[in-house]
Amino acid sequence: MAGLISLMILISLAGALITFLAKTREQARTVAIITSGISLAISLVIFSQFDSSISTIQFLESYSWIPSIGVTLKFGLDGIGMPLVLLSNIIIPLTVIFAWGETKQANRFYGLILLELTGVLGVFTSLDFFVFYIFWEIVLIPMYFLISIWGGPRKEYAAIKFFIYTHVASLVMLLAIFAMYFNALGITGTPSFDMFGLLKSYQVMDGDLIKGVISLKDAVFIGLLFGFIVKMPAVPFHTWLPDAHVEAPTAGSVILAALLLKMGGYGLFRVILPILPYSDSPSRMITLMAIIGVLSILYGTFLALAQRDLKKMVAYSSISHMGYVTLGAAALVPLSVSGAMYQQFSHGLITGILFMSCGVIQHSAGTRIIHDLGGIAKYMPKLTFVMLAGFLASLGLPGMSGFIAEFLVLVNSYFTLPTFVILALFGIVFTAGYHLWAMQRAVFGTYNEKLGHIHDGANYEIASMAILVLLVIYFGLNPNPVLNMMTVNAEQLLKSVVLRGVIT
Amino acid sequence: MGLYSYLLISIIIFTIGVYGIITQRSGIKILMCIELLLNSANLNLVAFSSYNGNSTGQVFALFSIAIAAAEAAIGFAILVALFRLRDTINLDNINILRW
Amino acid sequence: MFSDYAALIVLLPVIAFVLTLFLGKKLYSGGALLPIAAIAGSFIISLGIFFEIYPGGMVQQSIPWFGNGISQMNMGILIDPLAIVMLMMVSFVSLLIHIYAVGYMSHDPAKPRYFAETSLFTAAMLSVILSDNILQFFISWEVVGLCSFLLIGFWYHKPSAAAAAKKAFLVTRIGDVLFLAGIVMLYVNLVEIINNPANAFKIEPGNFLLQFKTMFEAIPLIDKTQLTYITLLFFGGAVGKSGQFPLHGWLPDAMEGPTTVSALIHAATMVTAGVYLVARTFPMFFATPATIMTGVPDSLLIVAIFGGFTALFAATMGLVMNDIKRVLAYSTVSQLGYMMLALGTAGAVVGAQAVGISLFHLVSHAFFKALLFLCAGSVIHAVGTNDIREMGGLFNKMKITATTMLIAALALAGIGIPFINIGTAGFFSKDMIIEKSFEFGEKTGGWGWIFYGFAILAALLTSIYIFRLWFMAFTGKPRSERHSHESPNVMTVPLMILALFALFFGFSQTGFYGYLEKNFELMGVEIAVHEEAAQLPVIIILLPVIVGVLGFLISYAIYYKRMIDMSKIISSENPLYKLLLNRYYEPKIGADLIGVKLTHDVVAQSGEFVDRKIIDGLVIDSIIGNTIFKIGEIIRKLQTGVVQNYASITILGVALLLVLLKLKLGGV
Amino acid sequence: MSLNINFAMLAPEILLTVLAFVIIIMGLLISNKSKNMLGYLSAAGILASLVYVIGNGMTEKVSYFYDSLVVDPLSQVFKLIFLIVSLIAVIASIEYFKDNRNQDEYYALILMSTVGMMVVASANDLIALFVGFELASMSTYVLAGFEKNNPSSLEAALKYFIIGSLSSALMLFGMSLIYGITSTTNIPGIIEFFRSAPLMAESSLGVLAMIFLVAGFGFKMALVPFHMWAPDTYEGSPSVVSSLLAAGSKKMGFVAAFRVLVLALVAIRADVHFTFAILAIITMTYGNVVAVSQRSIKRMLAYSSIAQAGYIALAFVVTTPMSIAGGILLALGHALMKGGAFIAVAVVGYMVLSDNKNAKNIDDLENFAGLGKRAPITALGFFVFFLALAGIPPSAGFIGKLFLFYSITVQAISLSSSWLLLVVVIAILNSALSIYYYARVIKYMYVLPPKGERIKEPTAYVVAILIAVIGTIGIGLYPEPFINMAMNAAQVLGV
Amino acid sequence: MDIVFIVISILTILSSIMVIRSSKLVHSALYLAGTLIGTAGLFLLLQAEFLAWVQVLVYVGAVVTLILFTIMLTRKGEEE
Repeated sequence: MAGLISLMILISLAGALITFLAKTREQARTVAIITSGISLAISLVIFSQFDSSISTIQFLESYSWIPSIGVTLKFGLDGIGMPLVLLSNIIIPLTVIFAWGETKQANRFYGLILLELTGVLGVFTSLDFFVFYIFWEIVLIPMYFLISIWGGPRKEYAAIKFFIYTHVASLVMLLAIFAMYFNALGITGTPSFDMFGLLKSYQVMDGDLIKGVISLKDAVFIGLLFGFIVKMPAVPFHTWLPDAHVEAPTAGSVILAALLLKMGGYGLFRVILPILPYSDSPSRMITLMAIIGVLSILYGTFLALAQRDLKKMVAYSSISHMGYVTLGAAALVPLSVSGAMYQQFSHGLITGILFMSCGVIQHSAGTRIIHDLGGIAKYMPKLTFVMLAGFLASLGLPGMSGFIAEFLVLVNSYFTLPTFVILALFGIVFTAGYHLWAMQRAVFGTYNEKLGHIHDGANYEIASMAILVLLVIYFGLNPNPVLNMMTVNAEQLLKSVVLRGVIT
Repeated sequence: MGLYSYLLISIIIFTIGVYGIITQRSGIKILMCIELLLNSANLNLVAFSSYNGNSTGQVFALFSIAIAAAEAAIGFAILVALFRLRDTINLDNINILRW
Repeated sequence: MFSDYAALIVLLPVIAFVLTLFLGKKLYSGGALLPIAAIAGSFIISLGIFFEIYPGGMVQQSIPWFGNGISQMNMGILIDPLAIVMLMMVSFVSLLIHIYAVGYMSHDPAKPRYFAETSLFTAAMLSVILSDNILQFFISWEVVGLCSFLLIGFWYHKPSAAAAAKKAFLVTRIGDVLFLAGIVMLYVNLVEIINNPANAFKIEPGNFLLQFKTMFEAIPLIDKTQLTYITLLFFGGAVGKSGQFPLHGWLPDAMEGPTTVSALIHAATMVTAGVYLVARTFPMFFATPATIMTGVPDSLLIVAIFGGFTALFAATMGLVMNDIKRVLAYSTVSQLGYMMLALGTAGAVVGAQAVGISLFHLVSHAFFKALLFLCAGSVIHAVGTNDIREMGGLFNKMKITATTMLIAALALAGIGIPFINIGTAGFFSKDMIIEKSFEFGEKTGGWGWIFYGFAILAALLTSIYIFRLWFMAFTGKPRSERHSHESPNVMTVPLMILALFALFFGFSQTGFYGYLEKNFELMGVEIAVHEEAAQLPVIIILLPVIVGVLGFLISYAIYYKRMIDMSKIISSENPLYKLLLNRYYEPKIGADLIGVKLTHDVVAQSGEFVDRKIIDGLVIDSIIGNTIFKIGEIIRKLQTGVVQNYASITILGVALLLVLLKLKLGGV
Repeated sequence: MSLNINFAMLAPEILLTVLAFVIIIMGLLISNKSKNMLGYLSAAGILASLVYVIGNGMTEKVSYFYDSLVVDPLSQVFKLIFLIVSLIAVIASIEYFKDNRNQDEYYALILMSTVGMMVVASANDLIALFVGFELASMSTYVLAGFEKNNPSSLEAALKYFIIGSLSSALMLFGMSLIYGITSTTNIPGIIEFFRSAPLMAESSLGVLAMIFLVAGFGFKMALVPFHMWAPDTYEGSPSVVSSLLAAGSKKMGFVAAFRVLVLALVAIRADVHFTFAILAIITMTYGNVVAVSQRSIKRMLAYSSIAQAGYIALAFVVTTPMSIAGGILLALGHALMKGGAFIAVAVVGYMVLSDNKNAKNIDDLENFAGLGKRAPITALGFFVFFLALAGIPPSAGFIGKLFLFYSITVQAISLSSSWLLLVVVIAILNSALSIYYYARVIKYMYVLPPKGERIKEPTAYVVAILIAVIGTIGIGLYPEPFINMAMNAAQVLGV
Repeated sequence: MDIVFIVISILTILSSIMVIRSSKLVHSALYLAGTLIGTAGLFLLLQAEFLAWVQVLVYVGAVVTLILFTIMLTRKGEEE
């Protein structure tokens, strides 16, 4: 069934355009939910027909686009992309449902959400670096608007910071792509941006970028890595994230954390890992990634502990959780890598709940500052229930998807990066600490009468969160449907690692 | 006389013109200085033409003279129009567009 | 037949959890009947399985879960003697507590939530017990922790309850992380052993990597130092869960939940999980090398040290607490210390029998401590306060409660008649531990005697504090105006049943030891059984009972006869009293100093400072952002609007080009 | 060459010249009222030329007038640019100069300036180049000051004129030196001469000539430090004229530079690359940094235009076919983006004036508040142009930057040259910085509340903006033919 | 020949200097005419007779006249 992927992307794009043109809020949200529903349905069809036992690209489709420089519209899915496509299609409809009550410029709002869907689907499915890059950039624009139109008090600062930060990173990545393209051109003589072709050509890249300072291979590697870890984001390139999250509207935060950050992680698996063993000094690169990963885990954790704003805390927790992705990828053990992939999938689901909770609280109580809240469980029992579930999932409670991911990462990374794993373990206590501390102060305890009478989250809000909770538990108990395909691909990815003797 | 004497004169006039453009305040004087510049270039062209032994330079100079005249006409027209509006052609005062 | 339905032991309460959570409001008594029926079902199945497998059978069922290749994880059931004993105890005690709760919680509007959570709690605990692999064990263990969090914070609108719930979760989490680290190390070791062809070790089909079976089989191949680390990390988990020093602080605070919850946590379920973990992995502890003290595996020695110290340490605090539940809480901590001590000392002396000894105390403790808590609940229910100073003279009003509590107290104090072996459950179980620690002292000599000292001193203190409690609550003049009355039958009947067990469970001692002794042989693990020690001196056999009676007498003298005026000792001037009343300043050091001051105020805030002020404020905003603005503002002033300046700059540009091109910068 | 030469390939120039005269004559004959039709007439003429240029092959090379004009892919590409820009400007002018008494002159001047630019694009001889240059310049001097009663417009014209004349003089001086050295004004002849006698290019005269030429072309390109006129002129001139200046006239500098510098001089002197690198870096940084603090949108666009010139000038830093093609693509893209953007500013001006007849600072940022609601198509236009200017795909701006950055990266890698790398890094940082001020306007348009009712956007503006939008996105989505075109054009230069 | 050249060139340069130095615009214009005529003389020396005449005609005859007109049109009091 070739063509399904492009159909999915086109439908979401068309839906976005129709939504923009919608006259009323009703029309806009109806179109949005239908479009994202269709997209979800298509992705489920793809998922059901997906053969998770093989690591090759499936549902491949390819159309010529700019032959003179070798750009083709090439889409396909494997075990790395499939779960993220699924995740995107789960998150977006739920976000639309969650934002069912949006009144401000509703047509644009839903349109931008659908545009985000288009962008991330493109990123996760395109197999041509050029196309990949285009989708990668397209994603920025709707998010910029989501933050700057529907955002909080410092939305302009946050939006522009987000935009510039990630744009610089993408440009650096683009340069690295150029270098690979140039290199491949020199070898094959035919221009091509084909992703796998370029990654393969990296193996035979040689020469220096600056003689005696940095080799071309290293430079390309670092350029690509930089592009991805800024997006993830990893310490110390993370400071755009808290601002963006705090100011973004809930739907924006959800999409940002659940999908946009995943693009960075996706890049690690799709691009970085295949070339890592062939870089000039794999061990140094591994150490670099491991340091970044663990630093993100610990730094994110401690910073989350220091936050007064609930949403900011959740934002820092994202940094911390994405650190596991980097760490797992750096460990280069099949299950640590698939654990890292699973962490992406799982974090996407979990963080949705967290940000939605923050949104409901903000909406209802008018503040997210933890010490201004207190005892809201009294009036918001339903929210408390789902929020607690989300927080527990986020702190890595077994039985929920986050645990499987973190367990796989920690256990398997210990083979190659024992010191880093021990450091990461150290953070787990504090992870639990800030989650529970926040819950205790904000949600439990005596009710802060200053808040006046507050009401529980609307049913549609609770419903979308509850669905996520169920998914988190489902994937915590039965990780196989997505984990298997990840593992197959992780093993495939690491064949060359073993071949090159990077790790024993 | 050698080529270089002509070039020298041309460069001297050119320099004077440039100096004038930088230092003068009256719009008219600046336009005169521009004429000086074009004139020096013409001198160059003619000198090279004679030195190189082909007439292309003279043709070029001819075009250049015609163009310089047209340019002068436009420049002075602008100045006059400006004077009508602003009552001055002192360029120091013509700076509503800045920064 | 029953063993085919072993999975239902866990699943029934889980189903009850879901149903109660969502439908509870519409059912009788907040849906209490669902969990009761479910747990009763679990109990019956456990009982059935017990009879099926007794005396030498096991139930093993396993299905693959996630992962692949050698790292295939599984979910499974392992019911061996160790597990079935625990299963029966947990489901039985939990059942009684649930029944009791129907009465105790009858006025609470949030009953559905309560019963749902306790049901899940029980399920998780049962799952801990019958896990056949360490991962599932850990997961269930964490769910137990979650449920304790939920239940302790059941009255979440009380700030103290919310804080206690958080503390419980966090402190046990410290242990959990150590446990997880142990699993990580174990996993890595196992995989490396399997991957090393020299070992010729492989997992049979149907078996999985992290199964206890595999672990035990691999023990000889695991590097000894690594094994010590792994077991100590496991023990770290146990320390957290079982409230051993220094992670004991959460347990007394956990009294913020309903009393039934305390009973569940402290008697039947959560806290025993730590002991169960050490018992479950006992072969690994036993296999650790003996480097600190000759003949004693390092890990067992450490278990003994922590257990013995905790037993005494907690008992001292039990002496001064005024909250009836806190006294019991410290008592629990102390008794758990005994169980650990048993595993450590007896393990060194008699090998695998130690598991039986420890477990026997665990089970008997479950009965009498559940009883104590339920009695305390009954009292609290009646008088409406937790403070024993405000109670008194309740004996006449609540005869059943008072009597059953007295039985429980006797059991806790270990009263019985030596030589003819008649006594309460505690008499059998605790005395055996004290004796084994004596044998340990004999075997090792030197400072090995300290364990006996711990044990016997703690026994004295135990007796004092529990009778102090009883006397203050039930005798003397009533100290409050409230009209108290006996609890309804739904509460007293479970009390009586438990009292029976507290009285008579001890007689199953021999059979119990015999049954559990073979536990690890069934798993195919040989544990060298030491020669039975020589006959103990009479005084050693008598001493536990003597200190028990002595404690009773002291309490009798002080709190019944009022022979000593305690008000002089109980004053804020007395540094020792202050130290004990402030719980050795553990909350201050733990929560305030380490938790808030160090972690939050110092580390986290300085991180925040770096992030906001340095990375963001200084580098991004000031240096990059503002500088660009400033430069922009300066440069735009170049654009003066005066055309001569423009011309000058143009000419300067020509000069610049002249410089650039003449300086021959090319080729740089 | 016999006299019965075939002028077919010069038909657009001839058509437009004739049209210019026809319009002037018609202007004398018809009433002021009916002069509005002249706009349509010129638009039709330009459109016809455009179709002709597109339709009549881009590959064959034909030369005219003793080899002083050539028609080759390079000239065709730039003619395309100039014609599109004029078309946009003329269509917008139909509204902008509606009911103006002097429309006839206006359109004639636009046509003449277009012809001048086209001559430059085709010029194969320094004389033709100079004449074309001056034709275009002088027409635009007048156009810039066309609002005779507006002091800003006249001041803009004056500054433009003075600096322009100075630059013309510099350029002429430079040309005279070249003529002196090579004794020919024919560009291939010059190239041939320098090829055979490279030492002459190294001589003081050669260097001087080069410098003067760079200064002359740099003026048109608005390269720092020859840019000083640009912000003032773009701000002061009528928006439609700014559009023509920024989008069209600027590219004239580039095509001249491609023709003369790349071939005649750059190829033989290595440090020219370095010089251009410095110029390019200074230009883009200056443009972007100063644009950040602007509140007048036209001025901001002017600085952005300077910055874009800096990017295009990267083409001279390495002078590979790829880089030239990139420069051409970005020039094409920039023509559409910047041309459209200035037209969009005209709509804002229209809007503000319809609110308040005596409004000052009509292009102030404040007036953009809520533009997305007040004038959705204009706002959409701005949005597309800005993102394209920032180099966000899929847009013409992205494709152009892609080629430029790529070509420099490649050169940096193959030469293992750290300073080239530095150039790319600076270009990237600039690109990021530019987002800041573009996004600020976007924010005003879509985030802030509108200050008035929704207006009806005049059709002429809408058409002009839509042409630019479609072009901008179209090139981004389907760049293939344009890439081929640019590559062919770069081939012509034979670098 | 040389002397003629030197004289003409000195006159040309001097008058071009005076274009800038003189305080009255009208004088400047006249000095400009002088420079241009001097240049025409140099053209003659370079055997570009036609161009010399064109120079005189166009520059002196048209441009300088234009300048003088402009000076009069824009005179408002005395320009410095």
